[in-house]
Amino acid sequence: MLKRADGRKPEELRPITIRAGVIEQANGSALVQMGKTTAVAAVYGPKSMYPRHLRLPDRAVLETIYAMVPFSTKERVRPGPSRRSIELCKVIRQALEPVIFLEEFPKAQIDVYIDILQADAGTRTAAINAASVALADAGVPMRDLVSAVAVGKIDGEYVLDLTSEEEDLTACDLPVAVIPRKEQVTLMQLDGDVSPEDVKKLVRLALKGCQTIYQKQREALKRRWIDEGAK
Amino acid sequence: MLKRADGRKPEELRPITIRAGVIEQANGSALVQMGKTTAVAAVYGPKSMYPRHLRLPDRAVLETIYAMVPFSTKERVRPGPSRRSIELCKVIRQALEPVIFLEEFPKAQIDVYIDILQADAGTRTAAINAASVALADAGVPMRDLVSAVAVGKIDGEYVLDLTSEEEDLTACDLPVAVIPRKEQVTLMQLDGDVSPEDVKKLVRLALKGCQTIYQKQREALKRRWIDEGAK
Amino acid sequence: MLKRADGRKPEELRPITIRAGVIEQANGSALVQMGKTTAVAAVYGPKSMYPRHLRLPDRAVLETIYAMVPFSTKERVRPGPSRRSIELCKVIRQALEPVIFLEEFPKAQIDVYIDILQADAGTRTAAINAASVALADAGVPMRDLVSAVAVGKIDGEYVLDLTSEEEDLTACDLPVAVIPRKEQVTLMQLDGDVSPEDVKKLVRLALKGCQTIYQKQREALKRRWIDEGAK
Amino acid sequence: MRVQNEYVLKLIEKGERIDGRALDEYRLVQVEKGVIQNAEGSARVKIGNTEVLAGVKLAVEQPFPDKPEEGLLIVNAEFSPIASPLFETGPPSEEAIELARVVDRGIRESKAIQMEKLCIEPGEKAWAVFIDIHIINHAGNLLDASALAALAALLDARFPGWDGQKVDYTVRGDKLPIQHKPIAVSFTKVGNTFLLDPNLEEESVMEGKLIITSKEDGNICAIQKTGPLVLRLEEIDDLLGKAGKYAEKLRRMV
Amino acid sequence: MRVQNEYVLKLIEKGERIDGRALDEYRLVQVEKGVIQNAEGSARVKIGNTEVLAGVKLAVEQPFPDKPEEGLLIVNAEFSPIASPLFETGPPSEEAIELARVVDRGIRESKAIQMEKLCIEPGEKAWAVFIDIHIINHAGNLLDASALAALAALLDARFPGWDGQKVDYTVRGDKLPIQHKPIAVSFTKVGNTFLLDPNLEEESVMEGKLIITSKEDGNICAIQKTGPLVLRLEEIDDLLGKAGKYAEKLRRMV
Amino acid sequence: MRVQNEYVLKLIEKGERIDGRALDEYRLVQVEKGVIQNAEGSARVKIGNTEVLAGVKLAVEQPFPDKPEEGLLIVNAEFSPIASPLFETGPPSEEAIELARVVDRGIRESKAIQMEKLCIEPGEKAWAVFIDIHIINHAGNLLDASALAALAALLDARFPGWDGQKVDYTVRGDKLPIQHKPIAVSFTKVGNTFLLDPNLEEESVMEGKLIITSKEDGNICAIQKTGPLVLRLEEIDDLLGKAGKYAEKLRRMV
Repeated sequence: MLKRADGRKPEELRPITIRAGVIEQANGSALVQMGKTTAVAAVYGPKSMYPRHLRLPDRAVLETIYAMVPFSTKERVRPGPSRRSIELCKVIRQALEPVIFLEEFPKAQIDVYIDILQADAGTRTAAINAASVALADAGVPMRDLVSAVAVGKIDGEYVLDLTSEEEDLTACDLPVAVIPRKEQVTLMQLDGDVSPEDVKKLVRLALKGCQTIYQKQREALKRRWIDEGAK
Repeated sequence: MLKRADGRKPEELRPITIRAGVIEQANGSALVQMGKTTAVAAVYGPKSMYPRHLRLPDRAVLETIYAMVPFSTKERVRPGPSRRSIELCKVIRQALEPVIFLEEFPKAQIDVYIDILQADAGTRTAAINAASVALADAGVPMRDLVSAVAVGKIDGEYVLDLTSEEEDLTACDLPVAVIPRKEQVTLMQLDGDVSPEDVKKLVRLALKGCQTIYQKQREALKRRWIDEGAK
Repeated sequence: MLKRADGRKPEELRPITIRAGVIEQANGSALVQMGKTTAVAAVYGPKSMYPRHLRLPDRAVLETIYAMVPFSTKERVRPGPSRRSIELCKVIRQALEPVIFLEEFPKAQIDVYIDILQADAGTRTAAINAASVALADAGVPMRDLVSAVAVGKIDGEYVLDLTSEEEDLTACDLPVAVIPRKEQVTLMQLDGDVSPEDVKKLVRLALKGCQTIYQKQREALKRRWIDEGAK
Repeated sequence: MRVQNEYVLKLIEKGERIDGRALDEYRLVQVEKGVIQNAEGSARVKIGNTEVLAGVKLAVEQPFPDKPEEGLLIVNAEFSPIASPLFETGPPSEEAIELARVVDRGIRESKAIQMEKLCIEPGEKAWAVFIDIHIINHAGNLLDASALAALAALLDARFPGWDGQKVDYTVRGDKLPIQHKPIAVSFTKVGNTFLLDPNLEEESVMEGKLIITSKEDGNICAIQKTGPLVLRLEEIDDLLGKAGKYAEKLRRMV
Repeated sequence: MRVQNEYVLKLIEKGERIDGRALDEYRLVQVEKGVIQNAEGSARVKIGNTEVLAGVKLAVEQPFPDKPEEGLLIVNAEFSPIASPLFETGPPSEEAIELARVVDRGIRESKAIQMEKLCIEPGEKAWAVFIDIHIINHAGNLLDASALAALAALLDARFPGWDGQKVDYTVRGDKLPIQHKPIAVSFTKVGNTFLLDPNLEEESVMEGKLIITSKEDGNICAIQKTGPLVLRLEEIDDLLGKAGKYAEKLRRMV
Repeated sequence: MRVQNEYVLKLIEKGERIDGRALDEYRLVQVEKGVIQNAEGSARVKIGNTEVLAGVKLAVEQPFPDKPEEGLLIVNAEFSPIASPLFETGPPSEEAIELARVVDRGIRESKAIQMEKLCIEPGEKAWAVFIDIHIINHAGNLLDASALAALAALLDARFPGWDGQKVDYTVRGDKLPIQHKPIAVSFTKVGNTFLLDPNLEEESVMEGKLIITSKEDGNICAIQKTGPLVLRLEEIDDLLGKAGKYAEKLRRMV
């Protein structure tokens, strides 16, 4: 069996911490730590959309902004959007859209902002996990949460939740987001060079990992509601 | 008599190809090849102008966007507007405006986009030739077409339709656009060092070249209408 | 007593020239020279504010744009806003706001543009002096003028109206703007390393300098009104 | 529009399409190489009325510090406003950036170009390969057309001259070291049906796409799910199984 | 809102505050260092519900031509839209730029960092110190929190490795040469009263602030008047006299 | 406005102008050199109430690869919002860019500057000449005033010091090698009439301009037709014949 640098088993997640309600000013928020990767998400809305001509008559517009804090990586990240972050905003948005009842808020907008405070691979999946809890924390009506994790293949073995060291070794990097209860995939990207059979197995491994993350997300929300109730 | 590198006589145009209706999505379009220079133009409109506060109460606004494709030149062109392309957008627009019945479309806008796919001198004049045919192809009401060509003076001789090799040799580069039937000039620029007499003769040479181009433009439109009629 | 390179006494201003009404197109304007520093200010407005959604229901919006002309300094300044100029626009605006009866012009805007034609330290204070005269020249109702000057401490002595040579020697650079009649401070910034006592004394020195500048500002406006009357 | 949309949807439910094609049938695909003389390599791809131009330009630049012995690959796409009333002037849209990055990943991850052969002087000088994708007419399925055009332009490309000081673009030297041919196939979901090569009407009613880029050996080198689509595991399995077959058909065109 | 504002104003007139604090009392101040592993130094500062993160990154760059024997200092602030409904995406606002520049001046003018010790090779190579300030939650008094976080992150920072060619960010070497601890205290004027550490409600009714940054020896290294505030000489004298005392309290936290 | 416009038009039809000038008469032209001390060369040009400042700055830069033995010329114009209610803040407008480029072409094509004398070390170092045009008051005919100011500033300019390493801007050395004096004259068409030096009222009713830049020997080095003007051949012939004469009058001013 593959020995991972951090001592994990191939199908083991990194230590994961999820907290809901971390930003008092936001309508909903969450902090997600997966190993050394830290994402914080804040939701503002639903609220009236401006400028008016961008409003949709039959649903809310979901806006997702993903950004890396300058000191989140070894080499300082220059502030401002990059081609990479523009693509990530799009795939993250499209990973979340399927679970939100956007049609309940015609002409409105819902803003989800996600900052990566520390990056050690898997920032888009941590972002999705945080955004999904923040949306629930904001009381936005949803079919289910979305849970996400990246998987890969190292030395012929399928491994869950890659670190950035492992990203240099893997035959592929496959981030996946799912709607856990329905087992539907809402984000799927792949970089690498692997067989279709590998991909099939990896997606299933990711789904398994997502189920664990899903439990952590729900526990975080439960803690938040109990805390709130206690106030 | 001057021997030109491509074997042309001084007063001879480069081989010219004009096709109307090359972009199915556009209201009108045209492709113009003059030697190795290739311009493609597309017209969208007349259509309602936005934002509203830019609308003119008594006429349509003509917008012309000239852009060089990154691989159109030997050194790759960086995408996005340059100071040169901003100036060209302006002179091209003002070369076309005099022939368009803009007053027939108050509050409207007409967009003319021109991409230079391959550049071997004379891109602004090829752009005007293409734009003018595209406007006619779109059914925009016009007084006449506009035809354009650049002229120069090499080894004391007046030469028509410069290549980029010839641009390095000429005493001046004089692009001219005309309304062929009225013999009126709508674009005239000059770089160089020549006598007023030279300029007078060169403008006449350009006008002569434009009359030939004008025939090619009309033939292209005729072919297009026949093709359409045949459908 | 400190010998200053230009022969001034420590508490002496540089030669100062103020002229009102220097830009015919503007509603009000002024040119201020303090030594080799030259600022020119123009006021446009009060006028209706656009875009409409930025209008304030109960007062006018004051806009101040400070810019250095490319050839104003030894090293050419690149055109366009810098972080420094963005900060200066803000502090200059907030130095002027307290004297303007903005509440007399609800929904309006007043634009104050200031160009530094030549820079030898003290550009923000020269800018304020020019802007204040330009506002008065435009007939904008004001409680009083605003007068400004920078002070410093060289070789233990307090000095008024620093040059850029002196900026390299001073223990601190303290630009101050005041409402002269009420002796109220509307701009105060400090760079340096000095005791609180130093600052107290320096502010008083600045105030004294401002009173002199105030007289020059009023004289300039008087000349302007007499000239106008004479027309 | 709405009536038209419902008609398109109903047809597809029955396994039919408005232009009479089978669900897994491409429109006429045409590939023409060497269409731009100033480019080191170029290709025009038409799929039905969709028309895309790709150009390859080479320049000498400093390698990235983390890959001192490799060349550089830069893929850029411009959705020129000539091509569609949907496109606007200005910096590349989210869609154009996503398209360029998916094409880039297919080429990069498949190791289509032998990047180490582009190195001139380790850490100092290497060939930078710029692939620019320019849309001429947008009649649906831009991604498949763009990826195909990019590959065809690479296969057409030849090195310019290099004398150790500057590039001589009048010289047309050796071919680029291309060792693989990644092909992208977009599976487009409309209702509960997946189809290939959607036209504009079909794209206007789709849920989204699963784009799968594969190599000659059937291996997969890039995947992108795009649009607010959801996918069941069996659907993914099914599409993964089919991608190679359709890719092979397109590969024969270049 | 207006009713709330008048209530806040009336309380302050009486020397009271809506959260029960004394006029010169800070909310709970918490400083935590070393919170970001990829930064060379970092700190989280909370003042009440206001939360700010500062990170220090080091890189090797060419010194400025006019200071060939010194390192470089670059302070940048981003008002992330996660932190407040008042913040927007896009380039730094006027407020964010002013905040960063006031923090910068406090550090630079106090000579907090021994800049000449950052020089590696005069005129050629020196350490550039990037301090990035990232707002997590905006509940008032961002400036004091940001300046404190920046100082704490500097005190936490250690040099990465440098082999003469490139930086090795896996190494954690010596501490940065920090010799002074500049602390910013914002005196906020509401009506005719000056108070410390305003919350959001108080900021919404304030005239403006006088920000005074001072060193351990009581010397003042930066001042900024912000907002359409006017100040009488006696008010300035009074605040100058008090700044050092309040700064000392905050200084003990880092 | 409209009534005013018709009045201006009718007068011009009769060969008269609202300010009493002849059609080919300039307003008072004033040229003052050496007005900005920090510039290597500078000039203020007033034509009536129109006021333009031009400044020349020199720096040492790498020559363009295609002209390794020549200096560099960069002409830039800013239509400062101080100068007119028509001007806005922000990047240079289409009009400002066109003006700068027409002025640039007049200087470049006439070989006014001996560019090869600006070379310091072929391919490595050469003087870059920055000409910045700054509008102070816009009362019509900006182009003629700007071109004149640019030329006057060039004639005023002197090299700063250069020790092989850096520029010393305190030194005022030799004059720039200026060998020609290109002068731009704008022929403005109002109705069927061409006039010189239009004021703002005349520009508001004009069809456009033909700008002709000529040298001392009468040769033409730049032409620009601007505005939705059309020109007949006889009109062009006529203006080409006259440009040199009017240019000569202006040339005597610098």
